Formats: sequence, structure tokens, C-alpha cells
Amino acid sequence: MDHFPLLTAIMLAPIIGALFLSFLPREADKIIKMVSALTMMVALGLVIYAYEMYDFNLGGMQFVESRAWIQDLGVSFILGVDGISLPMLLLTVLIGFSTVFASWNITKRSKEFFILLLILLAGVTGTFITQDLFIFLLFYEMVVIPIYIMVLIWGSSKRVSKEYSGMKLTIYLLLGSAFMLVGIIDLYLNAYPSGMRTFSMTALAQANQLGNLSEGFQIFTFFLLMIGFGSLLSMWPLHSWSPDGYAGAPTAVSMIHAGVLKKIGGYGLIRIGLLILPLGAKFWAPWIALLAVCNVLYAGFIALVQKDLKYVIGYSSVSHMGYVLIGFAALNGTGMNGAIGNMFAHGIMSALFFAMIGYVYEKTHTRYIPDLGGLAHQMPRVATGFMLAGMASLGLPGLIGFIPEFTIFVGAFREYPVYALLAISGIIFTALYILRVLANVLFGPRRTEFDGCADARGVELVPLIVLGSVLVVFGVFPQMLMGMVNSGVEPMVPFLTKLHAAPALLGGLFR
Amino acid sequence: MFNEYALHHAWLIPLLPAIAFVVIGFFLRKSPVLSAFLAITMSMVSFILSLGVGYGVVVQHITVEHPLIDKIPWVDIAGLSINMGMYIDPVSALMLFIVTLVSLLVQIYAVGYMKGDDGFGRFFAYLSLFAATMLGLIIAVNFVQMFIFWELVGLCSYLLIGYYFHKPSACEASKKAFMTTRIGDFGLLLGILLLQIVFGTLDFAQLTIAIPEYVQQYGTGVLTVAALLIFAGPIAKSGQFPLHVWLPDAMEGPTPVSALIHAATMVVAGVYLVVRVFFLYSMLPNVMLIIAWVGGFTACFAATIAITQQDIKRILAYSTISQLGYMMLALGVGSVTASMFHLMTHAFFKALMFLAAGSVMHGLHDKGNIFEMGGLRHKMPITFAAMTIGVLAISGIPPFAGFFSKDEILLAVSEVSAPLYIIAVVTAFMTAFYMFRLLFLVFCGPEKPENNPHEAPSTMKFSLIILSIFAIIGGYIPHVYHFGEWIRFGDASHEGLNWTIAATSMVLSVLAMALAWLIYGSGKVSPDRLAMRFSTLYNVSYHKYYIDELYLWLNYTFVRGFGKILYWLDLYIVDGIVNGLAKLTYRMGDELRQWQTGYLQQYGLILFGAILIMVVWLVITAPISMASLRGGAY
Amino acid sequence: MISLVHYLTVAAILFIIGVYGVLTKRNIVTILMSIELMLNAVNINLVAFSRFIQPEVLTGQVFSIFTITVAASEVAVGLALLFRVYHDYDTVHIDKLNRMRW
Amino acid sequence: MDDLVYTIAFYILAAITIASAIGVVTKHNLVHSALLMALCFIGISGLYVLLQADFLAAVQILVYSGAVAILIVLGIMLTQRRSMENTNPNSGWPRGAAVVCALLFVVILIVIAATPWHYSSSMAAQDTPSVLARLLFTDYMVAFEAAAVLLLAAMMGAIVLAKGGEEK
Repeated sequence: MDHFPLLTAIMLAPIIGALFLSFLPREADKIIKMVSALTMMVALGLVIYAYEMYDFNLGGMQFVESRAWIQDLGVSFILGVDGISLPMLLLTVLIGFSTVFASWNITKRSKEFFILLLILLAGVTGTFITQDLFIFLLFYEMVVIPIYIMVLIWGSSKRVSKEYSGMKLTIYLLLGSAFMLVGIIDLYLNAYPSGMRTFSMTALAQANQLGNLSEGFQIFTFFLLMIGFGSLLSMWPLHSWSPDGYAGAPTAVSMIHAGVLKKIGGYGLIRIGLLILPLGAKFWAPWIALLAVCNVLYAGFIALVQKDLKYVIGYSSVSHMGYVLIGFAALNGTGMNGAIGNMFAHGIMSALFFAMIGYVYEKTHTRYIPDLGGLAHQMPRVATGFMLAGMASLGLPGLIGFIPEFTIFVGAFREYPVYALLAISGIIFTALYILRVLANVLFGPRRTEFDGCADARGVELVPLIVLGSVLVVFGVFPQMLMGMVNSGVEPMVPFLTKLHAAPALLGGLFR
Repeated sequence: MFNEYALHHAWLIPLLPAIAFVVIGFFLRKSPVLSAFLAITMSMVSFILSLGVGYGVVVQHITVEHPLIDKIPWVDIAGLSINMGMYIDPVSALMLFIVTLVSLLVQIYAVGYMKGDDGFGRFFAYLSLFAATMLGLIIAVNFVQMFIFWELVGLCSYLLIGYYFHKPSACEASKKAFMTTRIGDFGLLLGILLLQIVFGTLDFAQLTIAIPEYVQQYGTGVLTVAALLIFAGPIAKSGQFPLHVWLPDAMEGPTPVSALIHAATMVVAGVYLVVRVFFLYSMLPNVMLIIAWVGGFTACFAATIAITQQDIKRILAYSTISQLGYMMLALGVGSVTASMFHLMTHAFFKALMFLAAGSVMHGLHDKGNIFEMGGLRHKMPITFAAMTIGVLAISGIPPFAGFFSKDEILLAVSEVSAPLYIIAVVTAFMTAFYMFRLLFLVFCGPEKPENNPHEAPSTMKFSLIILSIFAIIGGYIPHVYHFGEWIRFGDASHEGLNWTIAATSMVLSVLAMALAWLIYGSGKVSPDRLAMRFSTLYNVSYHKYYIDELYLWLNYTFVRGFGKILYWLDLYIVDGIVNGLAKLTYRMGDELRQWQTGYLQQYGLILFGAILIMVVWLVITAPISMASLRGGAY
Repeated sequence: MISLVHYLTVAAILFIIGVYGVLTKRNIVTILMSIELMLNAVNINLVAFSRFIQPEVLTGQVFSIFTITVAASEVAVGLALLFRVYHDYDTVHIDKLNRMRW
Repeated sequence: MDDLVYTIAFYILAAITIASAIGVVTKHNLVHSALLMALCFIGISGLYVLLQADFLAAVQILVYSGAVAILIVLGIMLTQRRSMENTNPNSGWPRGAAVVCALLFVVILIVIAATPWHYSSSMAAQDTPSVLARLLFTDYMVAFEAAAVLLLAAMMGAIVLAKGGEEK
């Protein structure tokens, strides 16, 4: 290891922060929050540094660190990032940084809250930077448990109790990971003969070329992974945890969950599903595209009739994941670029949305849309955040959502014209429900009952400024995001072209 | 020198207002004077630059065939690369001139109109943003850039219609505007994607070359679909039937906005788009016919509604729809020249009329019903003069601007289709009628004592006067200076007036004026009696053919109904299965826990019994032999 | 000649009696005693193995000593628990202590 | 001659041990059971003597017949208030338990009988206490110390448990 272990440092920063917090007295509320903010700031700084230092021309995995861990099982601690994982990493720390500030007003057991938050963030960071499936699973499980505790203690009960939503969330995620686990073990056992077995993603990705994985095996295993990652990504009909879960969760968890956790599903589908099991991916892609259309339209329509703000955004995120899925299912460079870009874009906008909903709820004590109205009078800054997030969500050009969506459409339209047409019609319904929310919550006559509600100020503005400026800057200069994503996708393009050319069953190219 | 600079720095034209938007939005919102000053200064510079561009186009002989294109890569990824840049040709130079001029005048006007409003700074920020995005749209080099700014002007329109966001009606109107145009954008986006898939590029210049070749090779099948889909965008944006419903409601915005966005500039973006991609449409005569009929129908249809409306801005709004229909009609019959000419004159006189209407409402404290006005010519002479010029211009009375452009359109239509020509003439007649109706009701007749009108402040008057001048000379000067040689598609069209057509329309306009005077000016015929007499017709027209109601019903019944059904499905079927599974697990646990008696000895007994059974079982099935049971040799 | 088998048989009988006691007696004290019987059966085995299989090394006896230690601790703690149970529930009958059921 | 004595001694001791063990689980009076248990332990220590484990025999008498039996009796004394009649009843499923135990016994016997034992012919160690001491303080040092800690912990645990927590 001749260079500074950047990725380890990024991952360890929250953990060290959490450790440090555990030694602080629980009364030191301000210090606890500041320490959390500081650790996330360090992580953010390191990730931005990595983003800047990443060599586009070189491409591929960079900042690689590798240490042997459990050699008998072929597990090694490999970290590395490429153009696919680096945006996800940036997304994680951006949102993580914002969640600390969005949770600034938490007073109930704040020490435990921030410790759990930091552990959660370390877990998510780990899933994106590891290049070893075993470690991937390890980090993933590390994510699930803090979420459950956080929902139960700091959540809120509305249509469903927080116990129900926490349970639903956790069980879905664990169920997903169970399928994932079976798939991964299956893969592990079949990819290489005994003695050469390994969990390394790069090595497993070679197995297909070597002809170790038969097509039938790939189809079956990809199905397992599809269920696992699909339930994480809220693929229809495995989506129903998402709105309920967000509704019960505290702001920070909703932000992280909608913003980053769902993206582990998409990331996994690409990194593990597509790259390791290409024939399986090819077999299932049309089905994924169909389910994606269901996601877009079904969730879009449902979002139209929701009365709770969080449910609207919950269903909206399900709907947006449909775009990611159809971009993935196109299995071409353009669609893949769009899918990854859209994961980033959706992460930022949904986190901003949830942060703003958190403020509204905190100040007005209601999320019920008919009870709200005219908040732009009392809370112009929150209203600005809402507008930004909403407009990004309906794919307004100049904000982060447009270019990824457009890219997805270009990619998907080529492969599935009918599905793509249906999915694109989603932009109408997205606009319909977003505008409805904006009109009913922000606009309208001034309501005197909200006169006492103060606008976001001081540190509360940090999520708005951080996420909002990312929204605009990456929207106006999309190459900053798409260039990075493309550097990860471009090397896959010949692979994808070959995959398209391969006959449906038993392709000679892959033998 | 200057024209050289302006030509190559035309990208500054949209950029300057954008800078104004950012600066006002972040720093100057609280200061009305500074924000207005900055916005107007930036608009002024933009205007001067676009004058330079126009001059440059003329002296450097930049024609529609040889545009000046400059672009930089914006997004470049596998399978898709998008440029941003500027496309300067006479058409876009003309549009730059119109937009910067009207926008500058409207901003000056707004200083007086919006004085004392709480959101003064916000208003100017939005106006600047609008100017920036509209100008960006004009110089678009490819479909994506066009689409991006197309959406952004929609956003500005949304923001400005909903400017008085405390008014529920304004909220609704802004939502409606956004939604309706979004439906069009859906088609536009699909069309763009189709072109991208077929040609692999969306660049206007490249498509101009590629499309004729493609048509020769493969025919027009796919292109027809693409062209029709793209036309959905203009239908929504330019308020063509059946997506016109948002435009009248858009009058909830402040009047300067109505003048700038919903009369003079943004709504003509649809026309401009069709002109810009005329290389596509000119290949597809069937699509052209559809465009012509949509335009013609819209023109006539909107005019029939305008006749019975009572709100001054709504009348103007329907008039705008009607005139936009005219422009589409002109495009449909293949005359870019006529269409753009009318676009220009319309921008002048319609902006003028809107600003005059704003002045009236400003003087009457936001009263809008024309039947409650009357006799304002004494107290508001300048406004009266301005409105009169506008009405004369739109009615096609020479030598005002509208006469020349309308004549051009009628001429072009008459060469293609007789039915459309008749529709166009009837529309012209109705237009003159309802415009004079408005003029007579508002400014003539006895003064209403409850009104206490006052003339507009000087900034408003300034804009009125300037626009009046343009509305007077804006037709004649271009007519004389060979407008058609610059603004055209294909060969230059013919010059000069066709006196038969000109005379017909002129006579009809005068007749309409006389009829309007008879009913609304002199009071010889009671309008109420007429309304009673033709009550069905009157009601249908007054209620805008019940199209709003239809859409509302469709939205509620189908879209929301469908949403409700799906939500029910989600709650009780999809989630029901999930919860059912959970319940099943719970039940099973409930059954199994009965076995947990709490008697330790029972557990022990079962334990030992099980061990026994296992041992016996293992021995019988012999996976372990007796020998291994012994545990090895000792 | 008395061989290892004899000792093992005696130990087995003792162990089975202990098991029977644990499984059938109501009184916790008797159950404790039965457990002691089982432990002793094991000790006999250990010592017998030590004697007959590796008489020169006394490993088996060492193990027995540890077993005895553990058994002694177990009795002490077990009886303490018995006192608690008796104090809290006023019974020493194990079938009354079935609170850990559904 | 020695063999005969040895054999007779073994059978007598085995009979005492087993008979008293049976008594422990069948007597209805708890005190009788406890006393029979002490007798059983003495029998076992006799068996130890026969196995040439003299030190263990002594420990057996001291720890089991002495300490453990006393403790048990103490336990009985502290938990039985009324008469000692029928203080050692059966519960549960005696027949089932008997069947299971019998079968288990059969299995064990089979295993014992089927195993080919390899007897060592070498002499048993003499002077067991010193040999054991050497073993305990060399090879089994750690285990020995752990046992010491265990005893300490058991003692503390017993005290804490018997004393009871703070009554709230």
C-alpha cells in the first residue's frame, strides 16, 4: 500500500465518529451533533477529493486497496471505485452530510440517534466501495439493523404505526438479502471449482467468459438476485414497503433510504447481476422492462390520490425507480448511463424532498395535504426547496433530473419502443402529482394557523443549500455527473454490444 | 465591428438576463429599485446586442440557407452527445429582436404597474429568467436545446401565472398551464426521441441535410409519426385546439406577464418551433395539411368564444389563440414568411393591447369586466389611443401593422385551399367585431361614476407609446424592405399586395366595426336581447364549448379514478398479500407455541426420545455403521 | 474377572437412574440429586477408563476432579436458585414452574 | 484369591450403589432419598478404591458424601415446612420416562458391548496424590486456575441468589 488508503478513510470516518460519540456524555447535545457533522464533513471532503482525482482517461477501478481476509473462503478486503460507484459514493456522503443537519432538531436520545446514523452511513459507504461480494453482504446487513431501531424510536405513526412500518421495512430488506445471499452463495459455489473459489467481483465477472456458468444457471441465479435487489429497489410488486416505510421513518432515515439505500439495488443489479451473469440479465431484461413500466405508471397514479406528503413522495420514488429499471433493462450504454445518472439524481431530489417534508412536519405538526396550504407565505425558503425538488422530480431541464431521464428514454426507446412510450407518459402523471402537492402545500391563501411557524434558518438551511446547489449545478453542467458515469459505462459498451449479438440460448460468443 | 462582436457573442443575449435572475434572486430581492434597474439594464444590453445581430445578419448576408452556427459540447456519453450553442439566421435574429424589444418594454412598463407589490424583486427575477430562457430557445441549435428551453419557458410561465400565489384561482391556472403544456411536451419528447433513434443526431443543421436523403430512401412513414408527435408540442404551447384551455386561464398572472409571455413571445414558441424544423414539415404534405386545419379551426373557434367573453384580458387571450391559429394556418399552407410576419406584427399590437388593458385595470383598481367600464377615453387618453391603434392593427385596417401581415396570410391560404380561406376571412371578420366591441364598451359611452379612473404612470405610458409606433409602422416598413427575402423557407415568396384580397378583408373589417358600433357603441341594438335570442349559441360560446368542464371531468373520473382503483389494489391486493403472508406466519407461530408447555420434564423426555429415535434411525438407514457408533478403537 | 465393561455397566445403570429421576420427580431437590447421580456415573466412567486403558497416566482422574469441582459449584448455585424459587413462588415443585410457556 | 475378593467386593459395592440410587428416585420421603444418596456416593467411592484411585475415593467421600449431601439436606430442611410424608412425588409421565430410559440403557449397553476395548497391561500409577498434584500444577495449570475462579464465581453467585435482590 504505497498510497494513502483513501477509501478506507472514507468508510472509517463515520465509524470513528460513532466511536467518539459513544464516549461523550448524553447531555452534550451540541457537541454530539457537531462531531457528527464534522465526521461527515471529513468524509465528504475525501470523497470530493476522490471525485476530482479520479482519472477519466484511465477509467476502471481506482484507489484500489486489497488485503487478504479469510483466505480459506476466498474472501478478501478489496476496495475500489470506478465511474459507477464513485457517483454513488458521492451521493451517500452528500446525503449523509445533509441528514446530520436535517436531524439537528432531534432532542430525544440524540446520542444514540447520531451513533446509529453514522453506523448506517458507514455501512452504505462500504457497500458501494467494496469489490468483494462477501464484504458487500456484510455491509448491507450492517445497514438494515440501525434503520429498524431508528424507525422504532424516532419514527412517527400516521396511517400505519411506526412499529408496523419499521417491521415491514426491515423484513422486506432482510427477505431481499436472503434471496441475495442464496444467489451469491450459489454463484460462489458454481463459478469456480473448489480451491479456486473466491468472492471477488472481478474474478467472478471472468467466470462467464471462462464458460463456468451455464445459461440455465445464470437465468436462475439472476432471478434470485433480481428478487433480492428488486425488493431493495422497490421493483413492482415488491414495492409496498417503500411508502409505508418512509411514512414511519424519521426524516434522516427517509432521506438515506430513498436517497441511497434504494440505489444499492440498482447498483447491485448492474455490478453483480449484469456483469457477472450477463446471460441471465439478458433473459430477464424484457421482464424487468415490463415491471419498470408498472412501477412508473402504477406508482404514479397512486401518488396522485395520496393525502399524506410522505406517501406522495414514497410512491413517487417507486415511480422514479421504474425509470432506473427500464434504463437498466435496455442493456445498452445509453440506458445504463441514464440509469446510473438517474439513481444519483433521484437520490439528491428525494433527499431534498424528505428534508423539506421533515421541516414542514416539524413546524406544522401535520403532513396531511388538505390541512396544509399557503406555506410559501410563512416559509419561503422551505418553499424554494420544495419547488426545486419538485421541479427536479418532474424532470425539468436545467435541474439534475432531466439529462439522466432523457438518456434513459433514448436508451430504452431503442430497445422497447412500446414500454418506453408508456414509461415516458409517466412524465405527465409525475407533473400532475408534483404540481398538485406544490399547489396544495405551498400556495393558496395565507393560513393564520401557520403564522407561528418559523422558516428554516441557520444550520437547518444546510440540506437545502447543499442538495439544492447539487441539483442545480449538476443540472446546468450535466457532464460533471454523466462524464463520470460514462467513464464507468463506456468500458462496458463492447461487452453489451456482444451481449446483444449473442443468440438467445447457448451463445457461442460466451462459451 | 459591433455587428461582428454581436454575432459571435449572441450567446450573451440569453446569458445576461440569466445573470440578472441569479443576482436578483439571491441578493437583490428585497430591493425593488436595484432589482428593476438590473433587470432593465440587462434587457437593454440584450436588446442592443440583438440589434447588432440583426444588423450583422443583413450586412454579412447570413441567410436561412447559410446560418451562423457555433456550439460547444454539453453532454457527451456513450450513444448520446448533446451540444449547446447558437443558430443565427434571419429568422432567429428577428425573433431575438422581437423578444428583447417586447421584454424590455414590458419590464419598463412593469416598474409602474407593479409598484408597491410585495414580490417586486421576485417579479423581476422571474421576468429576467423568462427572457433568458426564451432567448435561449430562439438560438437553439438542436432539438434538445430547444426542448430544454421550451420546458424552462414553461416553468417561467408557471411561476408567473402563479405569481399571486395567495389566489387559489392563480394556483389552479398555473397548474393547468403547466399540465396542459406538459401533455404536448410528451408528444414533443417522443418525436425528438424518434428522430434521435432514426438519425442518431438532433442537430438542426445535420437534420436539414439528412432528412431529404432519408425521405428519398425510405419514404415518409416514420417521419410522419415523428412530425405529428413533435407538432403536439406547438399545439400545447401555442394554445391550439384542443390544448388551448390553459391560455385564457393564464390571464391570472400580472398583466405585463400576459403581454410578454402569453401574447407576444412564449406562446409563439410553438410557431417558431415549426418554422425552425420546417425542413421536416416541408417534406410531409399530409402533416402540413393537418397543421393548416388545426390552425384554421383554432383561429375560428377561439374567435367565436371571444365574442361573448366579458373579461377584458380573457377577450385578448382568446384573440391571441385565434391569431396563433392564423400563424399555424399560414405555416400549414407553407408560408413561413407570412407566418413570421404576422408573428412579428402580432407581438407588437397584442403586447400593446395587453399593456393598454393593464393600464385600464390599473386605473380601475383591477376591475376586469368590460361591461362595468365605459367612457374611459376622457380620463385615459393615452391608453385610449394605444388601444385604438392596437384594435385597428389587429382588425387589418391599413396602414397599421396587422393589415400587411394578415393580407399575406390570406393570400397564401387562398392559393392553397378555398375552405380554409373562407374560414380565415370569417375569422378576420369576427376578430374585428369583438375587438371593436371591446374598444367601444371600455372607452366610449357614458362614464361610470363608481369608477374613478386615472391615467397610467409615465413608465407605463412610455412603453405604450413605443409599442404604438411599432404597431403602426411594423407592417409597412418590413413590407417595403423585402421582409420575404430574408424570412422564408425555400425561395423568396412574391412581393406586393393582392388588392382583391386586401380589399375584401378591409371591407369586412369595416363592416364588423359598424356592426360593433351598432350593438355596443350606439346602443341601437341591445346586446342582452341578442343574447336572449340566440341563447344556446350564446351559452355555448360563453362557456367556451364546455371544454374545460370536459377536461375536468375526464381528469377526475379517469385519471384520479384510476389512481384510486390502483391505490385500492395496492392496499388490499399487493399489500394484502404481504400482510397475509405475515399473518400466516403469525398464525403458524401461534399454533406452534402451544407446544411450548413450560414443563421442563416434558421437554427432557422429548429430547431423550428424539435422541433415541435419531440413533435408531441412523443405524437403520446406516449412514453411520455400528462401527462408527462405537466411536473408534480403544 | 471384573473388567472395564462391568464398571461401564454400573455407570450406565446409575446414569439411567439419574435420567429417570430428572424426568419424573416433581421436587427440585430430587432432580438436583438425580443430576448428581448422573455426574457420578460419568466420573466412574472416567476413572475406569483411566484405570484400564491408560493406567500409567492419571488424566481420567484429573478430569474427575474437575467434574467434582463443577458438580460442587452446580449444587451450590442450584440450591441457591432453589431458595430463590421457593422464596418467590412458594413451591419447589417443578411442574408449578411452567411460566415459560406460550 | 485376590480376584475373588475383588470380584465379590465389586458386586457388593455395585449393588449398594445401584440399590441406593434406585432408592433415591423411588422413596417417597425426601430425607430418605438424601440419605440414600449419601450411601450411593460412599458405594461409588468404594468403586474408586477398587479402581486404585485412592485419592479420588477420599475426595468423593469428602465432597459428595460430606459437603453435597449436607447441602442437599440443608436445602430440604429450608424448603419443607410440613411433614416429610410424600415429599418426593412423581410427576409427568413416569411410564414414558421409564420406557425411554430403558431403551437408552439398551443403546448404551450395545455400544459398550460392541466396542473392542484395548486394555493396557501396564501397572497403575502408585501414589496417586503426588502424580495428580504434578499433573494439576503442570499440564492442567490453566484449567485448575479456571476451576478456582469457577468456584469463586459459584460461591458469589450462590450468595447473591440466596440473599435475593433489593426488594423494591
